[in-house]
Amino acid sequence: MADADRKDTPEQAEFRTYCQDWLAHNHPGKPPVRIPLGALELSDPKALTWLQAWQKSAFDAGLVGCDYPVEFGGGGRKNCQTIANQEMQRAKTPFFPNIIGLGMAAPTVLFHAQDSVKSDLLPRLFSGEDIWCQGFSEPGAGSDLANQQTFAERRGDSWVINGHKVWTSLAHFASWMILLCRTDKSDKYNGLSYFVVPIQTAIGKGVTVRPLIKMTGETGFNEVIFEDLVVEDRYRLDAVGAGWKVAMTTLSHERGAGELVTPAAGGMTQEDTKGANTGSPSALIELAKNSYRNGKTAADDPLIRDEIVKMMIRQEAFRQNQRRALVPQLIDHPMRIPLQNKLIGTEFNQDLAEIAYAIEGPASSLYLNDDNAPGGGEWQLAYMNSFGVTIAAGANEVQRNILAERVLGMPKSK
Amino acid sequence: MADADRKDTPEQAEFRTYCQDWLAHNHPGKPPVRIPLGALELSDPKALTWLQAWQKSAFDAGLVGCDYPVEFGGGGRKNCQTIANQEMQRAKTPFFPNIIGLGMAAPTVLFHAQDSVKSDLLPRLFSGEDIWCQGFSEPGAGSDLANQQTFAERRGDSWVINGHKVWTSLAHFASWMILLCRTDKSDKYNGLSYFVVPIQTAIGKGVTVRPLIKMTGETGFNEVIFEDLVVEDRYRLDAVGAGWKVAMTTLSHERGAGELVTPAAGGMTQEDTKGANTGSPSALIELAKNSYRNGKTAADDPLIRDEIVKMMIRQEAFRQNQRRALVPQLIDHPMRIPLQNKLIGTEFNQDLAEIAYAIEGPASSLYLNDDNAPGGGEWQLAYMNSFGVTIAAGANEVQRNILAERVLGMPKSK
Amino acid sequence: MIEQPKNFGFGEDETMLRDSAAKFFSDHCTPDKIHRQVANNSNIHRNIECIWDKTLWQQITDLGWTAACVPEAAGGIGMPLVAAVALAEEAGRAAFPSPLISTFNATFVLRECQTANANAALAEIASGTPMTLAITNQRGSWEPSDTDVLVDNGQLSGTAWFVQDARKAEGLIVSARSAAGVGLYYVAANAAGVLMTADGIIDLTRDQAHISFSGVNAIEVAAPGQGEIALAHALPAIQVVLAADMVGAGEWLLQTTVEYTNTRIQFDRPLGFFQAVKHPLVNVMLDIDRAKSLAYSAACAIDSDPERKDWATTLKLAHMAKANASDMAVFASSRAVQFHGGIGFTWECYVHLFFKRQMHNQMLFGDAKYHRALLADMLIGKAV
Amino acid sequence: MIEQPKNFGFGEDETMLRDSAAKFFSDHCTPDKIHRQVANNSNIHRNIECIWDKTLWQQITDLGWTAACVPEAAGGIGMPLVAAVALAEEAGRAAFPSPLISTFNATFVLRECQTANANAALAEIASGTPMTLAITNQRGSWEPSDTDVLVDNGQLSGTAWFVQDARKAEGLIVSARSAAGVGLYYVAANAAGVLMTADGIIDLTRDQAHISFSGVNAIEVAAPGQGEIALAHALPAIQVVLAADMVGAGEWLLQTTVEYTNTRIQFDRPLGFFQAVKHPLVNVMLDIDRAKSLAYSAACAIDSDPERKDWATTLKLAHMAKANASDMAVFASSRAVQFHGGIGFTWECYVHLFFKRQMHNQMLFGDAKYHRALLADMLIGKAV
Repeated sequence: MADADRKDTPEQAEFRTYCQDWLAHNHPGKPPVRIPLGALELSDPKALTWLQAWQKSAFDAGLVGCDYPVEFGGGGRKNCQTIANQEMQRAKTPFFPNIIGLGMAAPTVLFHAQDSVKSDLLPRLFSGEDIWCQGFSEPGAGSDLANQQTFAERRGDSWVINGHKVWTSLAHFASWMILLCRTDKSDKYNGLSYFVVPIQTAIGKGVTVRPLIKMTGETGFNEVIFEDLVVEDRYRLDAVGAGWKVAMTTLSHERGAGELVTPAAGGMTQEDTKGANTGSPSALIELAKNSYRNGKTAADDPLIRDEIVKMMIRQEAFRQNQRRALVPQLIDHPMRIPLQNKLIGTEFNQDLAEIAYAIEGPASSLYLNDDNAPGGGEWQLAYMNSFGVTIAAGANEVQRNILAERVLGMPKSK
Repeated sequence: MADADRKDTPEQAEFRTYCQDWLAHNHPGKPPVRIPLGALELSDPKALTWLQAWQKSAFDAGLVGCDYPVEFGGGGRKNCQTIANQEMQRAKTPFFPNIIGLGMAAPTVLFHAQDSVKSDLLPRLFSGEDIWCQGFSEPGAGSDLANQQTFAERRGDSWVINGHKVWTSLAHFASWMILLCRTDKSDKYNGLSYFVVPIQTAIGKGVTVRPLIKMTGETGFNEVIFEDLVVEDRYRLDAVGAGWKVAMTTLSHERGAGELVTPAAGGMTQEDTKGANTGSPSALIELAKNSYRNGKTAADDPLIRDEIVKMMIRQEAFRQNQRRALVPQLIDHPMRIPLQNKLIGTEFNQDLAEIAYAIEGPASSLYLNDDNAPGGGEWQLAYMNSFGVTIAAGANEVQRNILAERVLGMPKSK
Repeated sequence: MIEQPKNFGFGEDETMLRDSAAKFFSDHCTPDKIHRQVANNSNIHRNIECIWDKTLWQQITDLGWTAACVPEAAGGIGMPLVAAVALAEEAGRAAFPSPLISTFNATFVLRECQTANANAALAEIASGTPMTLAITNQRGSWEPSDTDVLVDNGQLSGTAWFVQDARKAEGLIVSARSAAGVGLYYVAANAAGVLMTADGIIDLTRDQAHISFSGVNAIEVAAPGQGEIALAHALPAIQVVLAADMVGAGEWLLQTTVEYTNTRIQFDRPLGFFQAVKHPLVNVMLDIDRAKSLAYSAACAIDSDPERKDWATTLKLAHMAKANASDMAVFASSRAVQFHGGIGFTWECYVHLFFKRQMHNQMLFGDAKYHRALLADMLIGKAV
Repeated sequence: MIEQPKNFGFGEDETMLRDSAAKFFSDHCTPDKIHRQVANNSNIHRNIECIWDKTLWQQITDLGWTAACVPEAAGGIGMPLVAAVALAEEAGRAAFPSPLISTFNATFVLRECQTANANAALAEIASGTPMTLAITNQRGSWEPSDTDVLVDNGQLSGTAWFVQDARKAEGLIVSARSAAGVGLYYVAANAAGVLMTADGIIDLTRDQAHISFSGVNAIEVAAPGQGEIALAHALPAIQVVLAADMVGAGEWLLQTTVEYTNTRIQFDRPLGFFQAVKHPLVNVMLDIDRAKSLAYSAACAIDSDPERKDWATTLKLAHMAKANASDMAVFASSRAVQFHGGIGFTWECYVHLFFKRQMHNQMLFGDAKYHRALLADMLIGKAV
């Protein structure tokens, strides 16, 4: 992205300087506990609390929600979130813990909720005081998202919700959930409605959260069971039956194809987070220079070198794609690049982590609980976790359908 | 196959010795003209005539049709064709020109034609005096073979055929064609019937053969147009409406999954054929040792070396697959390996030839008409021709469906 | 060209042994049972455990599995390598947690030593003593000449790394260097001066450790200075048995994923309807069949050529088998998790047992790139 | 870090130039017209021809394409490299048979020479004289230091290989070695002692030759001994323009294949319904977008850094662009033929024009493996 941040508008330039100054004096410093690779891997409450404090300080300083209206807790600026994001990256800050809130809930609430709900919920969402989770996936509704069975039944001025959600990351920490569910069994797509529902305050009163354990041994995502949860009608987003349309707002922002840029910090290095730095080819080079395959330095193996370079090319191409996506005269279809991002990003991380096995040789057998594990065993953790994302939010097979159908105009596969 | 030819039955052992002796004295020697890689690439009549003479001498000696009944021109032996094939390979003989006759027409005629037709047609098929072609593909019936539009209409004791066949290899040399066509428009599969029809004698009398030019610039396959061609009913194979069943006999033998082993010679080396030797990784090694990439010997490039070794592994695995396919206690599904062969073989040749481009560097730009072309430009010719086979006879996409559905028991994709 | 049987040497005995193994595992060692046994604690930072069922071990000893490839002269059954391959394939298909593969590997090395001490160790194996090899250095070298252990008049000092099933083994076969070259030594796992440090590994069906030796009295099992060559002669068998384990595990992953995608409905169709699912699974099948045929042919080559007259062919086929099986193992595991969707990503789904075993298998005794590089030098000639 | 414009430097002028080029090709240079022109004779053993439309060349000269990247000081328009990239992309999309790319390459080299002689040659280019580079030896080396041509007091002797569009060019820029090092020389294509031997190449939209020089009088265009460095400085631009050509051709292959598979019915459905067709075509799109973004960024880096303050970034991006585009070119071509089915395999289908141009493009000035190996040395450090 390094290139795209040149030639700012006056407002952007002024704001950039402000961010730089603020970050110079308000970087949270090193965390007291190990911070995982991303918010979805959060399982240690201490890590969460520390990250929430960081998000709040950034929000108070105006670096979160910059482009949102002032009346809903935003900064009221124009195209400035991207500036804040760039500077936070450059300052190597920690990430924000409320990733689902910022990336999916906020834009959906902004575009589809009534104003009183916006002003009630968005400020604490931006500050990270409220963590949000996403109630989309169900046992029978994975890639086939519209196959929702969770049912909301109207009772006067409120709704009674029953059903079963799975793979809900962060539910064990969440105050609120964005919920897609069914209000009409007779119509697959037009029978869906969209709500924001309380979780923490409703536990034991219609909401049960059960942790699921990943193949990595980590917790982090959950089953959420609704039994007669009562929700006020004001928490419905958009019309009854418009749930699918609202969900598209959520998903387009998740795919980085939405109108609003998601507030995103990050860039903190491995040493600083006491955790992994497994997201980049340069980390792989580092690993290769310090690992042995069959007694020889892995970084000298021509096949390993070629694998790493392939990843560096993909990384640079991804950056330059994002840069090009902002130049109208250089893109023929507005969704062509944005709709690629989820696919490319998740497969990039999977392929990157897989190369670490070849680099580490027999030491690739070692895990986080072994002091001799190269890179602390984080590469193996990252490889296994990478499947969480190639599967989730519309498996990548579905992403390819979407690209073929929406961008290339090929016939629907279903 | 080198291993599989051990531990013969007594009949096999005796026949093997006979083949070895005969080949020692009757090898046709070097051809007077360039011989292409395979029969389907035949375009020079001189090459054809020379190859027909070779096939006839092998037939007269009993090396062709060994396992077919004596009354139809066969050898009446048991599992001896594979012995003859092995010895002809070892003796580095030319291939047989009547490949479609031997590989597809012969078994189909044997299992489905009336005896008089068998004794009329099979001897000259085995001897190569009659070249055969296959009339399956149509403009609208490629991978979807059952979508035949060519129509045979009953007129008393004969049939009148109208329609349009494409990609028919060898039609310009063929005396006979195996023809799949429609006799009932109301039923896609049960509306098909199967005939053997004359080509050469019928040209101008209901048959027109037009050459198609391949992307390589070669001729070799054709369009065949039928306009009121009259065919006697005795040339119908099996019942009216049983065409699809009969076609399966043809295709299973084409895929190497049939009851009868196809008579196949070959093994002649590049120098001897004055033509290409582009079918093997060892030829690729030869090329790499004599080619330069960016000024350096290609065989020293670690990436090239790895590519070549991958192909050698695939080659050896293919051999050992064939060996294992004959051992009942080592295969769980009888079709699992035979149905893989077309897929594996054609993609092997494609990938093999593609590597040659990397090996040859800028000299990969040179074609058959350039004296400086490494390997005579045959690798580039082979690469382009490889698409003919990954597309033909059920594109490899269809082959994968067949394997998934028949062997793995997955749901049909159509 | 050495004569080889068409059937790879899978005669009645070998086939019967394989079928009985398959039955044994379906009776006593189903995935759910193993999962309850080795995956009962999902905590990453749990104590490093070594969980296995010793009674099962006793039973397979009684069935003669450990004795199968021990020469008759040393009190074994003297079956060909394909017998061990058949057992390893079934063990892989069951993700069997046991020192079986390690004990086979020790067997293959001891068989090459041709000494009274080696035969004594083989006799122990035949009677059911689990053993393993301690022949790898900290840099993960698979070369027989590389060891960090030194020997000085009969006493071992130094550390061996990446020792498989170390805490299940009662006997260790250690490679150690002296002026005479690399030798091979037998050490009881509980001998004085042996310090075993368990590794925290991902594979739940194995244990692994690094073992330091401080002045440990050892019995030399190979003729002085002949250890390196004995190891070199045993490596192809070791590679082939690992390939067979991967083939078995790969087949389980394939069949289980096919069953899941045939029943899981999305978009009103079974997942298996979609070519994006079905074609990759076909590719997995192609890879498995290649690896299987190569493993059988390599084992058969070893069995058919006891004097190593055509050793180059044996080496070639063994390298090919391990290279192909390793790539298959990674691919089959990755597709199994992907096509199982969310459920395949959970601890409760058995897929991760096989995924983790395969990722361990694929690197053990060299991954695919390593073996292909050796093949390149053999088949193309060393690069200048 | 050098400042770069967000839009890669695609300002109004560059965009207008690109759009006018697109219109020009759709008006004057459609695939059917090109096919009739360069593919009218399919005979493999036909005489080696050099077919191109000189009137089109005159028109694009009048449109200022050859002058676009010639510095104003030398009578050109002095547009940035992205202008040439835009033109090359459209030329590739049209499989345009012309010496345009070769003349660009000559331009990039001459621009680096900074001599009166070089400027004179540039002026000729600006006014429409097609030129090409003769800088490659028989072993196909792309290193500026490698040439088989020697120079002895102003006279060239030796042979240059793989000269692109040789028989269309009127001027040759030749690299030749003397005691002073590698120099660059201008020679008229028809000068005495120049013997051009046409190569029989597969690409129907180009011509190629090897050229032998026997005592040919030549004008030195680079300062003595500075030819090698001038070539080195021009290589990134050359690689990027080739990448752009591949991007354009790749896009044509993608769109044409999508259209075909959307209309071709098999199994009662358009081919494009099947994921076995759809997903590979999506992968082609991903590859094209990567190559495109990398090509633009590399061109922009060159334009933004005339003093080569951050030359390493320029080199990196140019290698990445060529590597990525070369792999894409092979993949896009292969899928286009495969998914066109039988018809795509025929001479009459236009796909082969682009297939053959792409296979030629991908190796020109180094294939993907070559550029990745250079990147490895840059980004990882040389292997010991």
